[in-house]
Parts: sequence; structure tokens; C-alpha cells
Amino acid sequence: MDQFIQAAIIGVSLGAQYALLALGFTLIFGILGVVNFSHGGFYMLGGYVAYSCVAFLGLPYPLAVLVAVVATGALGWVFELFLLERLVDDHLATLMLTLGLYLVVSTGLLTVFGPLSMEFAFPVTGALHMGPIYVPRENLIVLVVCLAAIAALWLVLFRTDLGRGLRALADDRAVAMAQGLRPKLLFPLAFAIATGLAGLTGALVTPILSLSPNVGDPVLATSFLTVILGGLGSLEGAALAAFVVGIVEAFSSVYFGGSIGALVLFVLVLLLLVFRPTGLMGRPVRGA
Amino acid sequence: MRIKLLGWTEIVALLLLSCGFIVPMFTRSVLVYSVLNQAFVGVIAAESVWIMLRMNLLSFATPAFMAIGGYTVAIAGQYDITDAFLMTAAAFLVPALVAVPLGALVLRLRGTYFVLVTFVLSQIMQLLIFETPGLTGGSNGISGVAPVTLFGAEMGTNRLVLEYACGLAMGATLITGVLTRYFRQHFAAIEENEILAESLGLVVWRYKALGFVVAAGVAGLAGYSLVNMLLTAHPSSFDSATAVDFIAYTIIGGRLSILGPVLGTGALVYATNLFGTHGQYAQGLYGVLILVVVLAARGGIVGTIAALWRRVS
Amino acid sequence: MLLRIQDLWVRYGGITALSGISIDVPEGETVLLVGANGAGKSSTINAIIGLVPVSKGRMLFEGTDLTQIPCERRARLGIGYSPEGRRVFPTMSVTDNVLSGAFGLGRKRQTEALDWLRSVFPLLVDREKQPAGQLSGGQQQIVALARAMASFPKLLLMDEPFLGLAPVWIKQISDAILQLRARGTTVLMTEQMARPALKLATSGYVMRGGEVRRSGPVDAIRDLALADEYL
Amino acid sequence: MKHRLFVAAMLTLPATAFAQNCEMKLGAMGPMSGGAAQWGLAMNSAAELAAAEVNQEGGVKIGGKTCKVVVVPYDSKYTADGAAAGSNALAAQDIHLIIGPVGSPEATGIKPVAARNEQISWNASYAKNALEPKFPLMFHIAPGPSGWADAVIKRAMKEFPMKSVALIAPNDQGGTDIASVDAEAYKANGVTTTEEYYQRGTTNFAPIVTRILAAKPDVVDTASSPPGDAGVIIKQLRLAGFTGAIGRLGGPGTDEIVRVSGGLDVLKNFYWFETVPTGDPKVRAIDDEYKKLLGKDPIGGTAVWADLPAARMTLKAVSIAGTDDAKAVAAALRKMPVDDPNIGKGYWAGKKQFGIAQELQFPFGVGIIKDGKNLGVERQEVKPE
Repeated sequence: MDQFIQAAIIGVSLGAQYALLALGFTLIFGILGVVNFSHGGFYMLGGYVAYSCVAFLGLPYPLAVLVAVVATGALGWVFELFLLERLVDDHLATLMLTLGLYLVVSTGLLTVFGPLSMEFAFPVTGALHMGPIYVPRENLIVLVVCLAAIAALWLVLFRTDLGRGLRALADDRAVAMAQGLRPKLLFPLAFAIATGLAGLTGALVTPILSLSPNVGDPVLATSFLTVILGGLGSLEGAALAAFVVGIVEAFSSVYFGGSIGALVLFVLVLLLLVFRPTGLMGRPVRGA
Repeated sequence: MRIKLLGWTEIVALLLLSCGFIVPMFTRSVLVYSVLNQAFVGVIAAESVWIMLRMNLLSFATPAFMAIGGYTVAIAGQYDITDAFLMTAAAFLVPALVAVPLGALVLRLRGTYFVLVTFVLSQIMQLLIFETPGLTGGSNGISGVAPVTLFGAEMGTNRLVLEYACGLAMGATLITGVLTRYFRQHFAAIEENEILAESLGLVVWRYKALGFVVAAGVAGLAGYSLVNMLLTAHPSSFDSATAVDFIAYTIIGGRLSILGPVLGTGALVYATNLFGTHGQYAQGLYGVLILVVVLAARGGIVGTIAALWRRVS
Repeated sequence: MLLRIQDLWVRYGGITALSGISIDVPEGETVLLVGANGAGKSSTINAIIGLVPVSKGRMLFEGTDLTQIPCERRARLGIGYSPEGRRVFPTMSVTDNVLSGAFGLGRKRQTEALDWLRSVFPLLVDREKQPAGQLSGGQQQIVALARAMASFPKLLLMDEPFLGLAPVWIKQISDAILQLRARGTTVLMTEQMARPALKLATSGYVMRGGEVRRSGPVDAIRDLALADEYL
Repeated sequence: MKHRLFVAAMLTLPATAFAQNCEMKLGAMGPMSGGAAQWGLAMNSAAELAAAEVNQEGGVKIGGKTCKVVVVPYDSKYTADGAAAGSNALAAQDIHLIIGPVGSPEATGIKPVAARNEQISWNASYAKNALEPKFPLMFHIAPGPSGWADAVIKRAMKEFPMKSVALIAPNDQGGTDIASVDAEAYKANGVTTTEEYYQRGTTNFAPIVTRILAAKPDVVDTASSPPGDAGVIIKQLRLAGFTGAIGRLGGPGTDEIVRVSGGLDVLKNFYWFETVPTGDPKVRAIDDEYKKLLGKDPIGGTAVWADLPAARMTLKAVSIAGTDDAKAVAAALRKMPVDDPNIGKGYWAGKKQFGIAQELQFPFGVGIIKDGKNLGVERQEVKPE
């Protein structure tokens, strides 16, 4: 029973982390129709920017996280505006562009920071123990930030002009443009929000886990899984699916082991897609 | 209307590939052999991706079917079955057969859902290999695969291996070419607008299933060629991340014609080898190359050549 | 003249959709484009709003040539657009749909627009939170109209507003258009159903095969327009 | 003829080297990007240092001439295909001697190809078939766990009494080939073992940690998990309340583990295997020498020290053989005594495990951290087989 409760707690904390990543990923897909292969790159970049701020500039950690969000958001904005925007309707071209960016970013980080993991610790450590059950304090902070980020994103999307504009462009690009909504203004902003979220996750999670130039690879796979499960382009779906993926991963890893645990997760996603091809809360699809 | 089995693009592609038989007459450079060999494997895999792209489906499942083809041959080799014709047939048919039930599951999905589910498929394949050490050698793979035999003679030398890979690539190109030519209009209709095609009476699922199954078989040939080149079937050869390479070959080459996967593979395999000796910068250079080509050459290499041709003439 | 179209040509691939039409929309009037399917009505509207490229010709809106201006900036000049088939944003609420038509105008003007539109169309209040995709066709047409009017445009483009609607809805939409016109909005609308549309228009153009067949005050074109309706 | 030149020139362009007066190229191969990048970059650093040392003296002696040594790195990406392609790419530059590759998949991939290309390769993998008698040009930089696990366990048991141990490693060849051998060694010492494999790419080990702790082991051994992973595993083990000792019978990387896990206090009780006795100031001096000769810091941590003797011996063997022909160099190597100025005296080993004595066995190190205090790395001498 203790193990069961522990698995549930781990699942929720994994879910919070996955939700932050998946929200950005699905935002870019839902609004721009771009499958962002560089998502993991922005995650790593967020980690390294925060690390550099703490280690070289001596900034306090929360400020470093903020800088990381701004920096990754700014890079995302520039990348969308100057490169991606030119080919934004060609899904294959954008896939290749984001892939190219990922390779360049990870090589850049490897060159600048070297291959080894950094010494980058979360300022809050320790765990709350209740008998055999424990909850790491840092996970609680990530959970709180995650919920806050989801709330903030929701407010932006559903309570501001920017959000209305983005959703309109996602629903019907041509008509939205005819209503005066300018993709060239809004798409870079959407991309920046999403990459900023990835950067936020990186800045928050890499000190808890580890920071090296290859921690971005699994991010893409996890985001993929979460977003398919949740239904493409659906924010609520992505958030829900992130917690489902986290909990399934936690339980299957605890009860079946790491390798089979991953298999269980993949097969589950495959089955869900077969029986419910649009994911938990998906909408009809765009072309690939 | 008469349906042509092969067009000039397919013939040019086959002629380009046939250099695998010609080059060994002029050089014995191991690098030339190695680059060509990798390119022949890549071309087959990229053609598998290309078949699916004809129907507007982007598939990440290529490494999974390559693994099935490659391991089929490697396992058969352990039982001393090495005949070239038999193995080629098996490397095509086994993945194709596996693709039948899989296709029934995944072809219901369209667009990005299809992209993502095929990505999941190749991840599952990796884990299945790890979890079945008895059959596949698990994480160690199967090494020391016996070389193929053609009419009982072993194809052990570098040159024979290269020529065999070339033959396989031409065979795969022929299969791909005939399939996409014969069903050109059907595929084009599905690519253009699947729902419209269906409403006009085209039995869409039949052609999609056919394309998927043949693409799986072609990928199996790529896996076979790879195993034959390395004499090893190893899970790292079929990593799901390699799917991205094959897609890059196809898109960089251009999706307009079968020349796309052929030229794109040639260019990128050459670049990979060129960059490989730059150590840690290799990946980054490859990334820059992709960015530049995608931004500067709309429609890939083939699209750019076509545009230049139109301007000249 | 609010909008003056001169010798407008539109080609899609090998097909010529418009072959050199000229249309004038005087300020304050309601101009009707009638004709059968494929006559070129929607192509004209789409060319004005910028959804299809123009291959030749000029479109002067208050003296500015629209062909030089990208689609997303034309709305800012004062052109509202209600597309064929409504095309409301299906996942967005009714209110958000309306407000998306007043993007970037500031909260004050948005509130003003919303209040006025709600007074004209009570439906917008009753269904404010509902996703627009769940509404009936007639309700969606109201939303599309309100969205187009949210920026108080000088010129309102309406592409087939009655398409697929029951008579009771046609009546409601017609009333709504009259109310908008009372506010001084100039309207350019297309319609296959000539009969109800002619009641709203001040002048009109009968189109066939991408060309203008006859133009003039409503009474001058009525017979030809009605003949086309039954084609 | 013209065509032949053209074709050859086009296709070998990456290999085009403008032959200087006299130059010998030495390959350095391994993963230089991705998760295992540091091992490949360490190979490169070791090769660079050995080359710089020899070049300081003028170079290697080939056929009466003294030739400058140039290192050519190759990123083999931790895959079988990458290493096979690398062997060919290096062969095309007329390179017969390769320091590397690193991982088990790479070792598997390069074997037949390097044999075909007649190249010496020095793999550092812990694969169960890192050497095979049918590939006489293959050399092994250091023994796998079967060569040292027993000694490390015996030393650790003195410090940390244990009855049960849980081993954790990635589910691919780089993990399974080591953890399973480690497990045998533990069992031979009367310790019960459980093995736990995770999917490479796992970033959060909390669920696996929960699973491991359910069996209540005395000790958890992180085997060959990459240092970044091992650091996270240890951090999360401690967070979950695990107080037992933690072992690492895998590769080097303790400094990195200390950094990632959060310091010595978190590690608390830790023992690990070092390929070389890293506590020895003579061994540590290698980094200073690198900096002096090459003007920058070496990349790859302690792995550089472990890879260096192989590179040095290879270049020495070239001068003895008077050629860089692989067969001649291999013959010279086999006759050479194993003795490195920094590491100390060692032996040729591998006969017993692989049937071919082409493995360098040097003194190695056992490191102990007890109650949060680093007791340093003890030198463990080795005996000939």
C-alpha cells in the first residue's frame, strides 16, 4: 500500500513536469501546425541559461529562472520570425527547420559547456516524510509552478486579445487573417510563449535531475507521447494526458521495472490511438 | 489512358544507382565503397519514407520495419540459410506481412497522429528487441552474420558487398517506381484530398494499405542491406532516431519525384561522412546544412534543379 | 466612391474565375452581386479581402489600391468580412468570436462594440459562452456578421449570408443587415437567392461565368437576377 | 584515366589530405556528441596528448624518416553503423591505427570492418566479446568487470558489510554486459543480487528507485549507468530515505556523480572502481602535461588518463616497427612490455577471458567515501594472468 501511494505521488510529480513540456509543444502544434523538434533544445537551453546566471553572474535562483524564460522565449521569437515564418505552411519544411535548430543548439551547448553534467543544485532540498511515504520539497515547488503556469497560459489564451487572436488563427487561418489578425505578429509570440515554457521547465527541472548537453533528447519523445495521448492541439488534453503519462510511467516502472514500464506506456498509447484516434480530447487533424 | 510502368525520373534514378557497379572498376578507395554502401542502404530506407509521403503520410516507422527485415536475415543466417534470392524475398515479405495487421491499426490515423504513432511504433520495436534476447540477441544483437551466397558462392569481398547493396537499392527503386507510377493518380488523389478522393469513389484504404505494406517491405530490404554491410544486426542500427535521417534524406532531396530520395540520400550521406571527422561539431554542421538547404532550396534538391531548369529553358 | 474595382482578373491555376470585371460601391449603399454557382461572386469578395491573389486589375478603397496591401492589413482599413459558409471559429465562444473581429482596438472600443452588437443581436447574450461550432447555421451567421461588424468597418463584405438557411432565419438576417445599414455601413453582398437579397439592395450586378452581365439600380436588374435564380 | 581521377577525387573529397613532407595520421574514435560524448572526447584528448608528446621529440620514425603525428577524430555516435562508417572514413585517409571506439555497439560494429581495412583499433567497451581471437588487430584498452569487480567488492565489503545488493543499469548493451558480470562477482562473494534495467533516456528515476527499495537491499550499485544518470539515481535514493552504501562497478565519472548528486554529504557511503589509480599525483599530472603541451584543458575527465597508455604505446610501437602498417605495429605491440610513465607497470591480459592476450591491464583504483568523507582512491596492483 505504501508503495502504491508512493507511486501515485511520483506519478503526479512526473505529470507536472510533463505537462509544462507538453503545453508548449501542443501550443506550437495547435496554432502554427508545426511539430517542433527543437522543443528539447529549448529545455536544455533554459537549464544552461539558469545555470550560467547562478554560477557566473551570481544571480539568485528565482531570478535565474526568469532570465531563462525570457532568453528561451526571445530565441524562439527570433527563430519563428526570421526562419520558420517563411515556410510556416509547409509542415515538412518546418519539421526539418526545427530539427536543424535542435542539432545546432545541442552542438553549441556541447562545445561551450563540455559533455559533463553541471553542478547545478535546486535551492530547496529534502523531503517531507510521513512514515514510509515521502514527498520531495522540490517536486512540490515544480507542481506549484506548473499549476501556476497552466493557469497563466489559460488566462493569456482565454482572457486576452492575444489569446483570442491565436485561437482564431488556429481555428481558421484564412478567415482570421481576413479579420485583420496578423500571423507575422502573433505566430512569433505564440512560439516564444511555448519555447519560454520549455525554458522554464528546463530551468526548474534540470537542477533537480541533471544538466548535460543530451538531456533534451527524451523531452521530445515524452512530449510526443503526451500530446498524442491528449489529442493534438488541445491544451486541456495535453495537461490531462501529462498526468496520465506520469502516473502510468510511475506505476508501470514501480511494478514492472524500467524497461517493461516504458513498453507498457507505449503500448497503452498505441491502443488508445487505435480505439480513439483523436486522443483523449483531440480535434480533427491537419495534414502532416 | 495508358499507364506507364516507369517514367524518365525512375530511369534516371536507376542509372544513378547503377554507378555502384561502375565505380568499383575505377577505384578501390574504402571510403568510396563505404559512402556508396551507406548511401545504398539510405536510398532504400528513404524510398520507403517517400512511398508514404506520396499519400501525404509521414512515417517514422522505417527503422522498425528495417529491424524486422534485418533480423529476419540475421536469424536465418544462424540456421545457415544465406541464399541471396531467398533472403531478399524474406527481407521484403516478412516486414510486409507484419505491416498488414499493423496497417489495419495505424492507417485509421491521419496527419500528425500518424506521424506520432509511427514514432511510437519504432520505440516499441527497440524495446521488443531488448526484451527478446533469445531471438534477437537482446541488447547485444547478433554479430558475425554469415555473408550472403549467390548461387552458392559467398559474397565476402568489399566489392561484392557493395555490388549486392547496389543491386538491392536498384531493386527497391524498381519496386517503388512501379508502385508509384502504376497508382500515380490514386496516390495523387489521396495526397491532394483524401476525403474528396473517397467521396469520388476511390477505395482509399485499399491503396493506403498497399502503400504501407510495400513501404514496409522496402524498409525491410534496407535493413537487410544494412545487416549485410555490417555483418551484424544490432539494435543501435535501428534506433528510432534514425527515422529522422531517412525523412531528412527524402525532404532535402525533394518529395516531387523518386529522384528526391536518391539525390537527398547521396548528398546527406556524403555530408555525414565529411562532417564525421569534425568530431563533436559533426551534428551541428549537419544541422546547419539542413537549415540552409530547407531555407535556400524550396522543394529540396530536385525542386531546385527543376526550378533552375525552367528558368534556363 | 468607397470601393472602385477596375478590370479585375483572377486566375486559379489554369481556370479563369474573373475576367475583367468592374464594380462600383458608392458610400452608404447596399450593393448586391447575384448569379449562379461559379459566376465569380465569391472570387470577387475573396479578391477584395485578399484571400485570393489578383492577376490583373485595380481595387481602389477610398483611393488606396488594395492589391498592394497584404490580406491581414485590409481589415484595418475598414473592411469587415463575413465569409461564405459562415466559418465562425468553432472552438471559440460566441463572445470571443465577436471580439476577435476587434483585435487590438483597445478594451474601451471592444466593450463599446460588444454592447452595441448585443443590443442588435440578443442571441450574443443568450449564447455568450457556447462554442460557436455548436450553434445552428442561422445563429452562426449572426455570429459571423457580428464578428465582421466588431471593428465598425466602413465597408461590410457578406458572402452568401442566406446560404442554407430556413426562411425564418433569412428574415432575421435581413433585419439585422437593415439595422447595420441604418448605422451608415456600406454593404457589398453576394447571394444566389436573389429574391430576399433584392429587397435589401440599392443597386446590383448580375454575374455569369466570371463576367458582369448587367448592372444598375435594383429594378433594372431584377428580371435577369430572378431568371438566374432558377438556373 | 581522367574519369577515374575525377570519380576518385569527388568521392574522397573529405579525405583529401595535402600530403606534407612526412605525416602520420592517428585516428581517434568514439561518440563525440549525444549522451556518451565525454568518452569519445576523452579518446580524442588522449590521442592528442600522446601525439603531442611524440611530436615534441620530432615525431614517429617511419622508414628512416621522422614523421609528425596528426590526430583525426571521428564521431561514431555510439552506434554500430557509426563505428563501421568511421573505420572506412579513416581508412580512406590512410589511417591504420585507431584509438577507440568506446561503446559496446561501436566495438561490435567496427570489428569486421576494421579487420577488412587492416586497422588496429583499441576499444574501451566492456562488451563480453570486446576481443575475439579471429580479430587479431583488435586491442582492448582496459579489462571489463571480470578483471576487477571481485577485487573492488572484496575491498568494499571490508568497509560496508553487505548481504544483498541491487544493481541498476541501462537496458542496452552498455548496461547489461556490465551489470550481469558485476552481479556474478557479487554472488561469488556471497551477496544476493537483483538486477534492474531502465530505458536509456530515462531522466527521472523516482519510480525505479521506489521499486529497488521495495526489495530492501543493503547496497545499491549503479554499475555502468552514465554518470549523469547515476548522480540522479543517488540523489533520489537518498531522498527516498535509503541510507545504505552505494557502489559503482562501472566506468569512471565519480567527480561528475558528486556534482550531480549534490555533494559528498549526499553520497555519504560510496565505493567505486577507477580504471586508473586516480589518487596518484603522478596520474593526475597528466592533465597538467596536456595543458602545457596543448594549451587547453583535456575534455573527458579521468577517462583521458585511462585511454592515454594505449595511445602512447601505439605510437611507440610505430617507431619500433618503423611503419604504421597495422600488422607490423600489432606485432611490435604484443612484444612490448606494459609500462606507462604515469600509470605504472601493467601486463598483457585477456587470454583467459577472450582467448587472446591483447588487453592492457594496469593498476587500477578503488575509491571509498565513508560517512561523507572522501578517503581517496587506493591503488590496486595487478598480477599477470
